[in-house]
Amino acid sequence: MPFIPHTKEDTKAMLETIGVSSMADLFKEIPSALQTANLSNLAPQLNESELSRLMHERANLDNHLTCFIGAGAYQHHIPAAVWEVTSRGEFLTAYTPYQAEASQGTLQLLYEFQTMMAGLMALDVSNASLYDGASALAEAILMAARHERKAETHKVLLPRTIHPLYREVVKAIVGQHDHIELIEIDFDLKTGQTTLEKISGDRFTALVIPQPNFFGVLEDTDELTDWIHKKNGLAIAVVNPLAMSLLKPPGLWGEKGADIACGEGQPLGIPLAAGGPYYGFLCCRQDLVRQMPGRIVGRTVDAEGKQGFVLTLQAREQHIRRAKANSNICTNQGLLVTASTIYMSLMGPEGLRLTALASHQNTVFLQEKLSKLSGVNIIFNSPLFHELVIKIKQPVDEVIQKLAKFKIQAGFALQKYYPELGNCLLICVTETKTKEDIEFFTKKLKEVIDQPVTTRAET
Amino acid sequence: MPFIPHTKEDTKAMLETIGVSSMADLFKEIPSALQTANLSNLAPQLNESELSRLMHERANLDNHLTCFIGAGAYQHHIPAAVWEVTSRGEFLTAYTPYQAEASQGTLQLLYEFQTMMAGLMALDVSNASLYDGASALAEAILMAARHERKAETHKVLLPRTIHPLYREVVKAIVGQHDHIELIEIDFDLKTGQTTLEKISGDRFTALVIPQPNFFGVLEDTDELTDWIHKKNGLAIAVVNPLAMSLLKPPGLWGEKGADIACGEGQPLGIPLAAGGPYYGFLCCRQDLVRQMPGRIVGRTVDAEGKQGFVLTLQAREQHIRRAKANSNICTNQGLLVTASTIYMSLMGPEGLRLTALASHQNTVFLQEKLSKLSGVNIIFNSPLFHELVIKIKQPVDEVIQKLAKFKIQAGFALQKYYPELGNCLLICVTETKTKEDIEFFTKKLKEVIDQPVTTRAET
Amino acid sequence: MSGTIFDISKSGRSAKAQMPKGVNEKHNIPKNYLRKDKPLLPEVSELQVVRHYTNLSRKNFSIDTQFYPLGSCTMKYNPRGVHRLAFLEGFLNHHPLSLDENSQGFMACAYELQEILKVVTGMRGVSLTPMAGAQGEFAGVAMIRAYHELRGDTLRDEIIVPDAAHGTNPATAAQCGYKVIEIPTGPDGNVDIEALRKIAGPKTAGIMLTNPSTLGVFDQNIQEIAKTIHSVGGLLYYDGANLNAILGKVRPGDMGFDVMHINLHKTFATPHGGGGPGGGPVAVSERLVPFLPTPIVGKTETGFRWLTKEQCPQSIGRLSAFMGNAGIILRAYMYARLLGQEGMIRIAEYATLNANYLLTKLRKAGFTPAYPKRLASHEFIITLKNEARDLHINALDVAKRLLDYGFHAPTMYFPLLVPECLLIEPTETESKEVLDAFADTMIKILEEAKTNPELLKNAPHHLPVRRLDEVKAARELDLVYNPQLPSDV
Amino acid sequence: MSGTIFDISKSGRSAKAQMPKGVNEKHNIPKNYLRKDKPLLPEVSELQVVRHYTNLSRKNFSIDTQFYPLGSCTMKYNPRGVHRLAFLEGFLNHHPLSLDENSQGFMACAYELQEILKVVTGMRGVSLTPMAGAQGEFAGVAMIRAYHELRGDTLRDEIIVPDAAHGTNPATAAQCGYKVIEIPTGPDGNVDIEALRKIAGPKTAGIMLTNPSTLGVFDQNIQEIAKTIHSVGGLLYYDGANLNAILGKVRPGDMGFDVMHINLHKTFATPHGGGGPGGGPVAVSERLVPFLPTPIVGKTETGFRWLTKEQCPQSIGRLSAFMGNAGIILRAYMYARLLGQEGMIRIAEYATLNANYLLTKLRKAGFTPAYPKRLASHEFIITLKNEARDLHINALDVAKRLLDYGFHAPTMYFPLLVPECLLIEPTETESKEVLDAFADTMIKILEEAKTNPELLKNAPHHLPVRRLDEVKAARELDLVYNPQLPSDV
Ligand SMILES: Cc1ncc(COP(=O)(O)O)c(C=O)c1O
Ligand SMILES: Cc1ncc(COP(=O)(O)O)c(C=O)c1O
Repeated sequence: MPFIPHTKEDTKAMLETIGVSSMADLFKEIPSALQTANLSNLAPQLNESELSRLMHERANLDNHLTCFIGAGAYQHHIPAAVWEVTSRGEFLTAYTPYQAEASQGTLQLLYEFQTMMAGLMALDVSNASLYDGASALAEAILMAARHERKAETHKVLLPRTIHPLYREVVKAIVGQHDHIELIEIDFDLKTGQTTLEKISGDRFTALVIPQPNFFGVLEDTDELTDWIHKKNGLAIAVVNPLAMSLLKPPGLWGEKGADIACGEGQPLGIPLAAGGPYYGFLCCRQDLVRQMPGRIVGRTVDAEGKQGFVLTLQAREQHIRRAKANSNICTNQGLLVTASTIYMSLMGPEGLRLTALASHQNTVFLQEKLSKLSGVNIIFNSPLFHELVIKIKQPVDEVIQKLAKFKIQAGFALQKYYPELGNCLLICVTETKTKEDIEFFTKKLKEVIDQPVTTRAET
Repeated sequence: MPFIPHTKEDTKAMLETIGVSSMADLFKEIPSALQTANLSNLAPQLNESELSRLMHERANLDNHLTCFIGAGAYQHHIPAAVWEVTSRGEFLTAYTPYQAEASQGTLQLLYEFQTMMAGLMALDVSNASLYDGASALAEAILMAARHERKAETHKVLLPRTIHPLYREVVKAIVGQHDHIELIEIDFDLKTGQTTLEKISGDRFTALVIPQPNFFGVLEDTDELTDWIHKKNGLAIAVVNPLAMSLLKPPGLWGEKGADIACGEGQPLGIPLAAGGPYYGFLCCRQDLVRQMPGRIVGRTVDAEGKQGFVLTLQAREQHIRRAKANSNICTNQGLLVTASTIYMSLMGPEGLRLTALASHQNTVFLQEKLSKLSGVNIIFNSPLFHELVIKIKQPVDEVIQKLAKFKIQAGFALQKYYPELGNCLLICVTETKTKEDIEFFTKKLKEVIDQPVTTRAET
Repeated sequence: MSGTIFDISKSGRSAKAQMPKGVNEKHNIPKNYLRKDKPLLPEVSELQVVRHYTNLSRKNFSIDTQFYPLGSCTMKYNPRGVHRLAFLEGFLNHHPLSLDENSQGFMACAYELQEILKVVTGMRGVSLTPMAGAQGEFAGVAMIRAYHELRGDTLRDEIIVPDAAHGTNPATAAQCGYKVIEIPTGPDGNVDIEALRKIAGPKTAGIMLTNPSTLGVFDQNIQEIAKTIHSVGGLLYYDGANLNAILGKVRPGDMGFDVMHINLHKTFATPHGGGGPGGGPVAVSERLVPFLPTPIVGKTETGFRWLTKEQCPQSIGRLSAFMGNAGIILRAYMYARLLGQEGMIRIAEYATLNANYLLTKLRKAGFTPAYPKRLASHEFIITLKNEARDLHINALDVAKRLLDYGFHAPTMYFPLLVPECLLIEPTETESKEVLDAFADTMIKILEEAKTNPELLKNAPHHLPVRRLDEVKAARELDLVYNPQLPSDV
Repeated sequence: MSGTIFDISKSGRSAKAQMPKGVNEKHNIPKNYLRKDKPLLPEVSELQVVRHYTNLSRKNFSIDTQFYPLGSCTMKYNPRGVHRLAFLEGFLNHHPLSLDENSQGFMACAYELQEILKVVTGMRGVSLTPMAGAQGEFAGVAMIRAYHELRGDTLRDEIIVPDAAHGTNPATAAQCGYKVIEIPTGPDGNVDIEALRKIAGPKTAGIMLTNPSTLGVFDQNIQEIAKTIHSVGGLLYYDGANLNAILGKVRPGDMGFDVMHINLHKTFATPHGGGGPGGGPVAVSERLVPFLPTPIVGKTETGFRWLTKEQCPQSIGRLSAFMGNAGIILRAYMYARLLGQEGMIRIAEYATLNANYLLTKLRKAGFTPAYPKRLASHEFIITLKNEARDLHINALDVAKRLLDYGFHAPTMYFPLLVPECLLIEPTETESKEVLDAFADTMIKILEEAKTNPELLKNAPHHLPVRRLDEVKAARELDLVYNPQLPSDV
């Protein structure tokens, strides 16, 4: 019985104290017809040693290819101190800080996190996390709709330059709300930027503005922000938080700044880890704070006037407001926020900026290399951050598979989500890649695209 | 300047406070002729990210062969909790517990360790560690010599069944003491056990008794202990501490029990790690405690009568007794002891015994398999613990090299240290090996020894 | 020494060994796209960071350091080996958009966890993607809705929720566009079945229940409830937060539930991390399988593969950009393997044993159980309404005083219907000795309440801070550090 | 909650997930070789172990949690990345008797560390095997002895050691069979050179020095000392414990030393682990190279290989079964790589800056430096003899009171020749703010000494225990837990 500390004598003594004669008696209020669980199909029990061997084998299957995939999850250097400290039992095995006095560690850290995120976004306030970037965007949209209290229906503009998987999530979540209409807007095939040209109508609840967008392209966020503000809608920024150390932050976009900023916290010290756990962040202007979903920590004083931290504005939340709550979220992604807070502290403003800049420079370096290859087209002519779209002549899926043989994960094939971008590959280069890595990529790509095209059956 | 927190302004302000105008001024008392250090030959600075990449490459060079080498360092399952807790900053980055009140964590843990080791050895007391098993044996011998105060010279019997590298260490350390003579004793080529037959002389300071011995063979420790006690010498046990959960412990050997027990703590939760850090342990009868080297922790009370722990009997140590100290040891292997204490707590008496027994059973399983191979001879007919000596027809070094190609580390070649054991291989099987591992080993060994003998030049 | 990280920040300082190297100031970004100011992030050395956050961590209670009987939260031991193995580099460096053939290790674990969850819940289909219980609820209710809609059964706009339910239940129903109909609890802690019969009808899309309920008792009428709801065409949602109480004993599928979530961070011992991450897989009966959220791991002859929209066209869709909290899925899988069948069966038994033992000890010592005639499930409620009336101390005071003695407080003031309540869940990984010590402390505190109530009123005394002013926090919002304002260092 | 692990042990309990499986009771071992009793080891659950030792750890001061200005111990930041990378499985699972071709990764690091240490010490040969400073000393003095013996110079039986020396110096000399001749320190903190001239002679095998000395000052006559010793045929041993003071500035080889050790756990920032492990590589000048202890890593065209007895026949031999504290060697190597040339040079500068800054602040506040006319090296001494005389508080009281304020105490009562001394070593990784806070606290304590001396006398007040009775500990030896005796739980 792993993890159960009872000796036989304990069990006996405890049953006696309770005044029953067997374990089964403890379940006697449960209709016996229901006590039918049969677990004999479960895989056999392993001890830690056996488990370790199994997991090593499995981890080795998902092995160490050089990763040029980005598309919403980015490989960056994570200082060892981040997870060493985050993994301390006191952070790792605490619950949500309901007993504030016994949770000052987590609470103060969350307050510091809120400060850092608000700072990065140049907005007034931040919550203490949501599940991930995609669901954070959904919550941001719901928040905008709540803000626009009087309206019966809400139109939200969702550019196609937003991560296609985020858009799927938004549809699944916001789609439950019949009074919110999601309207996709297109992008310019030359620039890769969102274009407002074809939009008709006048009243919009919000425009979602990505920076950088899914193609790695930088949007003209000033223009987009001012546009939606002129329509009396809210500007919802969905940004790579690391990039905000280098790029103009949402709070400073356009004349009045974006109203809400959200996104995926993963680039800030969270490992790729097969897709999660990551965390979503959400910041906004002060006057929107009561529309925010999720936990928020505030600074206060104790009975002796000493500084302390508590969960605050709980009247927005499900455990108080129940059906009227802003959101149903309860458990969030606290541990990831812990890691991110430590990460941001270690990197500081300069470390983040240099990481962003190095990633950008590496991407530009790859761009230069690839632009010299015949058969490779750099399709967008806009400034980029650390991702890049190329178009080749071969079926992209095949090229990806072939490069995998050289231990290169080449990138993300766009065709499935953007039929107009057939044979297009989205490549990401972060600061973790050396000049040699990039040159090796270029060389192998050239080799592969110089081969005659094969059919899928052969690979 | 990694790890230095000073800003330019700090440095300036601090120099001003001191009243000097430059860093160089701080060194002005040092003759300038000496200020010549030239470090330009140092390899270039790496950041943690670059270092991580380099170390991953290097770690992969020393890679994952299935390890059948024992010979003093043993691969066992180590519960993850052991090093997770041991690596907590409060254990990892504390100094020797000089300020007892600020070091109760380490001190209480050491007291618990002493209890566990004394318990395992069935002796009265334990110290808080020495460097490693080999140097612990040297200290044990010096301790025996100190105990025999009146004698001018000391004869210590050192069986050849003791680890040959331990014997080298003993020679290097004890060899500095001109008044101690080390006398090697031989072993029986049939049994692999120490034999007292050829010993002449009557007065001996001590006999060192291994259990199991270097060949994995079990010695008749009762007989050896009683023999040396009849000669009025001390019995010094050098044992595998894990084995003591299964085998008769030193304190119960013979009629009176061994007087001192020492050995290598590595099997108790310490990874192989290229040979260290491990730790040496040392236990003895109560009346020898003042001859012990190394730190010892005692339980006491605080000013309010509450239990607490301190370093005690410090008058044995160099910082008090200086030239008259029992030993020059200062820093010991505290962190390893921390890990071992947690390891022993997790395994408990039953876990240790099952680990020892499983290792034994696996070794016996291999023995049975190998005994059926033609060309393989099991050379000793004594009971064994978890190591085994075989003799083959091929040069052992070559066989080892060939098996390495199948990712098997086959064992330790005995010839270099035991010329009479040419073509003999010492193999260890711990509980970490599965039936399949052992069968694979057998199969590959058979393949290799069935090949025609090659000359070294070819391999 | 307890200032914020910003209080030790100084311009120009950094953790040098972490700085990217060889970066110059060259870039291709137009000037008006660039950031001009330096964001308010700390500028500190590596030692400062390690020391600051190490010391902060020491201000937390946690399972690794304390008994943490927080009802409804299942704060059991989180095996360290599981945490460590989830950090194997093969998993950590694995990009979620890798090719399936480069993801077989993770996918094997996820697939097997899907199968394990089917076995222990008695359900037919599982999706692991929801990232916490509440998202599992969302997925579940969305599936209920999709189910009715697909059948053209579109007039159902009500979800029934007991008054004892966790806040996420009504909140979820509302987020999915449903009206929430609250149903009362009877004096025995069971749902008022008569009331239910009256409420259930053609507008009923479903009911959300947990059983045993958050009142710590098993609803003996569950089969009757299921019949009632099913007979009006509604579906039953099982809130899996209390699964620990019945794991290996009773299966929600057998009770008649159609859909449920499992809180991996409770029943499957994944660490709660001071607020998350969690994991909220959903399990469903046959008829809801087509609606499961994606991605799901499928098994083919050549290996595991992701099933998404294409393969599951009726799916309610995707709830996270990638695969939910993949690392939590890994950990839950490992925990299940460490338990095996025997270990799994023992969970409910020992969790229930511990709860009933502690309940018995407290009752004998004079505490008032909320449902004195009932056995406890894996948790139980005591109400301090008598103490509040007679001694003028309340549940909050007792909770805060417990902290002084090194015990985390039980859940307070939830469920809402029991006045001055403490919801106590010891879990199966705590020893008899710990329960005895906790009971002794409760008795001691009761004694203090009589002889020296100020000790409770002013508690905690021995924590990093004294009792905190929550009203001020909400009135004078201070949510981010302002370098211009004085801070209490 | 602070009983020992044995106090929570109970027969029949265990951490089940750790138990080997499939073991039966079969064995080939004769009965009289077997153990019959169950050894006194704790029988506890995994959670009990994790909680017990986690909570124990919280009773320690450490660098990660506190300023730790323990003189002579160089308690600087231990980079976490280095610790983590030393745990890579390729290193951890590497058997020390592996083939050289399977050990190239570790050997490359060890070889490069040997080279780095040569550069920074100005020496010609290095052996990494000694496992701490004291074992390095042992190796060094054994080499001195081997050197003289090989030349037939066998009458030398004295080693000179300053009165300020660390205890390991005389202890080592004695362990190597030498008579220890103590030499006094002058009022300026330098070795009394006149006395030295008198003592040095044909019986002098060598002198053991550290420079800067444990008095925190650099001996300006070092060249003269070297000349004196060399001229009588003796050799100079450098105790590298204080290398942090001069790293990158001055090299022992250039000062005239023949042999030295380096404390990797001080200067090279490997964690001290609450007592170890350390690393004490020895570095030697040309003439001692043949005597270096083995193994050493050599470099050939085909890769790195171990050099042992066969290749180094004059070696003093082997000091550990395998390769000393290999993991510490790895860590020191990594630390050196993180520093590089620039970082290395900055060490001595900032360590010295911090020491002199703190000395200045304390002096200005009225504390008495032991050597008021001297600059501090990386550490310095204040003496509280005046305070002891006037206020009847001593160095111990101040040290214990510092603990109350969350600072680890400096080294007390060492070196022995300075009465009521505190040896203070801030190290380069501490910030000005920390030094200021420490100085302010010292000033506050001095104030308390005047106004409320009992606060100091009875300190510490806020630690897990009050002042401990060391006399009782030594008189009524209690070195192992006795389950028969009552324990304070
Ligand atoms: C009964 C109950 N239901 C639902 C939830 C929500 O689960 P989560 O916090 O994982 O979203 C909880 C968690 O506290 C709970 O206790
Ligand atoms: C001056 C001095 N010499 C020698 C030593 C001994 O070094 P170690 O503890 O590594 O054996 C020390 C350590 O405290 C020291 O400070």
